[in-house]
Formats: sequence, C-alpha cells, structure tokens
Amino acid sequence: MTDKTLTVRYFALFRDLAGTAETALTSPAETTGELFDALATQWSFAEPRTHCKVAVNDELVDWQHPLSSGDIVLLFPPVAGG
Amino acid sequence: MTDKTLTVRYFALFRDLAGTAETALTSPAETTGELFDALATQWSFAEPRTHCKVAVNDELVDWQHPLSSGDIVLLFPPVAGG
Amino acid sequence: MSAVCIAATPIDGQALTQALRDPYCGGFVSFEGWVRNHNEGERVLRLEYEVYTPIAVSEGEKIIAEAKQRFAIDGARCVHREGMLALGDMAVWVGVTAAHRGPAFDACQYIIDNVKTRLPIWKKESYENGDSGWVNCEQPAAHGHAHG
Amino acid sequence: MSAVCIAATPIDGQALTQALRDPYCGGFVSFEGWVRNHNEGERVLRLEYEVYTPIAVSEGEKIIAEAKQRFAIDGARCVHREGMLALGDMAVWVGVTAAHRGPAFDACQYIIDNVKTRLPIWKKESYENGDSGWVNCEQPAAHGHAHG
Repeated sequence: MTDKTLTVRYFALFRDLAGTAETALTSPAETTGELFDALATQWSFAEPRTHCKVAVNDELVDWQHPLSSGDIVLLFPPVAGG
Repeated sequence: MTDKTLTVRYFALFRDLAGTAETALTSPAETTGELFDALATQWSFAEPRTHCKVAVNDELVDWQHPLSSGDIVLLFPPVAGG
Repeated sequence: MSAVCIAATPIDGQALTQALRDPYCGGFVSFEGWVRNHNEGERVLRLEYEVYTPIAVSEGEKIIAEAKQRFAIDGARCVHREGMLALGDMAVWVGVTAAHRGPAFDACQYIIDNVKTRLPIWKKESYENGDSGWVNCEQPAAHGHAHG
Repeated sequence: MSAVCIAATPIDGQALTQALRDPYCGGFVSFEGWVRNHNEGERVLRLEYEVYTPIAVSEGEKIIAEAKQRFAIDGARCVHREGMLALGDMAVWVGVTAAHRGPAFDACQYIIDNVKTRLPIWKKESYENGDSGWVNCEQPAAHGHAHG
C-alpha cells in the first residue's frame, strides 16, 4: 500500500465544505470509495456515498474503481438538475 | 309507433355517401340506434355503429337515446382528430 | 381564454406556452401533432380537417376537466386546427402545467388520447397518387381509392 | 448540433422545436422545467445552476442514445441551463419526435427522469428569508439554514 499523488476536485456543496475547488494530495486509498470515506470524514460530508458520484479522468466510475498516481478525481455531491 | 319529424345532419364520409349535409325526414325510429341502422342501410354506411357517434340537439348521446319530433340528429362517422 | 379552441389559422405553440406560465408550476409538458408526409405507405400531399365545433369544444372541455380531476395538474389547454393544412403544419397542440412532472406527462397523454377518440373531427388526406379519402381512427381511409 | 447542450443564456424552446421538425414524424412531445417560486414551503427568489459540462454532455448523450434504443423515436434533444436564473426562467428543455405519440411520451419522460438523476448538475436556491443552499435530489438543502 503506497501513497498515490492525486488531484481532487470538489463540486457544489462539497466545495463549500472543503473550502476549495481543487487540491493536490497524497493518499493510501486503493479505491474511489476509500478516498471518499477519508475525505468525507475530514470535511464532514453528511451525504451517504450511495447518493454521491465520482469520476476519474472525466469518466464516471463506481466506488470500487482503483486509483493510480496522477488520477484526477471529481467528487460530486447529490445532483439536482432540472 | 308514430313517425317523427327529424332533421338529420351528416358529417365527413357520411355526408359524401348521403350526398347531402342536412335533410328533413320522417321516421318511425324510436331510438338513435334504430335511426342509424335505417339510414346506414339506405346510404350504405359500412362502419359499425359502435365506431360512430351520434348527437341530439348538440349533446352527444348513446344509441338507446329516444327520439322526439323536432330533434336535430347529428351522425358522426369514426373520428380522426390529432 | 377557453381551455379548448378550434383554430382556422396556424397554431402558435410559443404563445400558448407563455400563456400557461405560472410561477407556482415547475413542470410543463406539451404535445404537438404535425402533418406528416406518409400514412400507411401512401405519400400524403395535404390534409383537411372538418370539425363540428360546438361539440368539439364542449367535449374537449370535459376532457380537460377530467384530466384536472384525475391528475395533480394546474393548467391545461388544447387547440386543434380545422381546414386545409400543409405538410409539417401543426394539427393539434396540448399543454399542461404542474408542480411535478409525472402528473403533467400523464395528463397530457390523457388529453391527447381522448381528444383523438372523442372529438368530432375528421381528416381527409390527399395522396401523391391522386387519391384522397377520410381517415378513420388513425387507419387510412377505406374509401380512399374510390375517390381517386 | 449536439443532442445535449449546456446553455449559459436563455433557452429558446421554439427554435429547438423547429430544429427537430421532420416531415416523417407526426408526434412531438416536450418537457420544460421552469424555476418556480417555492420549494418545500420556502419562497424562492432566484436560483443558480452549477454544471460540470464535460460529463453532463457525455452522460446526457448516453441517455439520449438509451432512449433511442428503448423507444421507437426519431429525434431527441436536451438543453440545460447553467448560471443564475430568475423565477419563471426555463431551466431545462427536452424534445422528442416520433411517428407515434406513445413512444414520444415515454422517451421524453425517460430522458428528463435520467437527466435529473445522472447529470452532474447542482442547484443553489436563494430564499426570501435570506437563506440559501444547495438542493439535494429535489429536496430542500439540508445546509440551507447554515448559510442564512
């Protein structure tokens, strides 16, 4: 388990809670789900993960998606279009 | 069973088949259904009565509706709006 | 403004939509029926609608009232053309507003389904092969060829 | 013209409808979502949409492709606004053409249902009482009062 260098982008409510739109970080998280759980604890995201979405390198992926160094991870709180 | 004096108006295909838009006639028909059947035979209306509609004095009625002298009867072939 | 109207001139969908706008309503569903260039394999050139207006309007208003009773909608209107129409012309317009979209879809479909089967409106199509005929219940006219 | 578009300026429903007109299609169904003046009892003053456009467009096009596979339709388009909107502004427009109206209704509802749940779009409402907040899944923002 080695740390990965990731770029994380927060949207809407998550950006307000994290206080930033984008950050570079290193993380031992193996999957998008592990990364989300760590950041949700850090920033007090109250929304259950199942109501949120995640994209890696501009592709929507699931919470088991493996992370690699260099990935750009987009964290989407519950959507409300229309 | 006495004859009634009626005004009958034909629409669309029925007008083409009867060769007239409106006619005054006397008929022994007790109901709209009896009247339709007599006129359908006279003018060779092929459409089953259940696909057609009838109005008396500008109100849609069913085929059991009783007729009275002076009624204006509108005979509607199958509709095709929209 | 009556909820149902028979129009002898082109239908202005945008003006009708604007007239239904309501700050309380978030959802709007509309249906437009356009004259298409074919019917059951025949190429259609133009089309004529005959309407018996007194009953078309009263029956149409009954349908709108039924839709308002069955579905949680706010506004609903229907306009149907009469007379000669060309290809691409709008033959019928139905618009429904509601706080939520589900009832708006259901009511719009209820209205157009019933308008098509209950209003005294008849359609005579003229085909490219020279025939013309009354269209019955969305089937091509059985008598079309007799008039050709 | 892409089937899905994120617009920073007002949506012109009539132009979009005209662009979908097709002499082969008899039926057209559209959905419009308008900014309404209330949400769960709060009076809404205005609204801001944030959109992550690259995925909103690619996911939207996936939804339109699914609709075309599931239902017998011909054309389908969706436009969603981003940025600040006022009451009554159109937030989203979906239009579908088909030879028959049933599939057009089904496809239009499929598209808007999926657009609302799958596209990365977020809505921040500003209320008359001074609060504002992100609206989650068509519920009022849980964090609205924290921002008041």
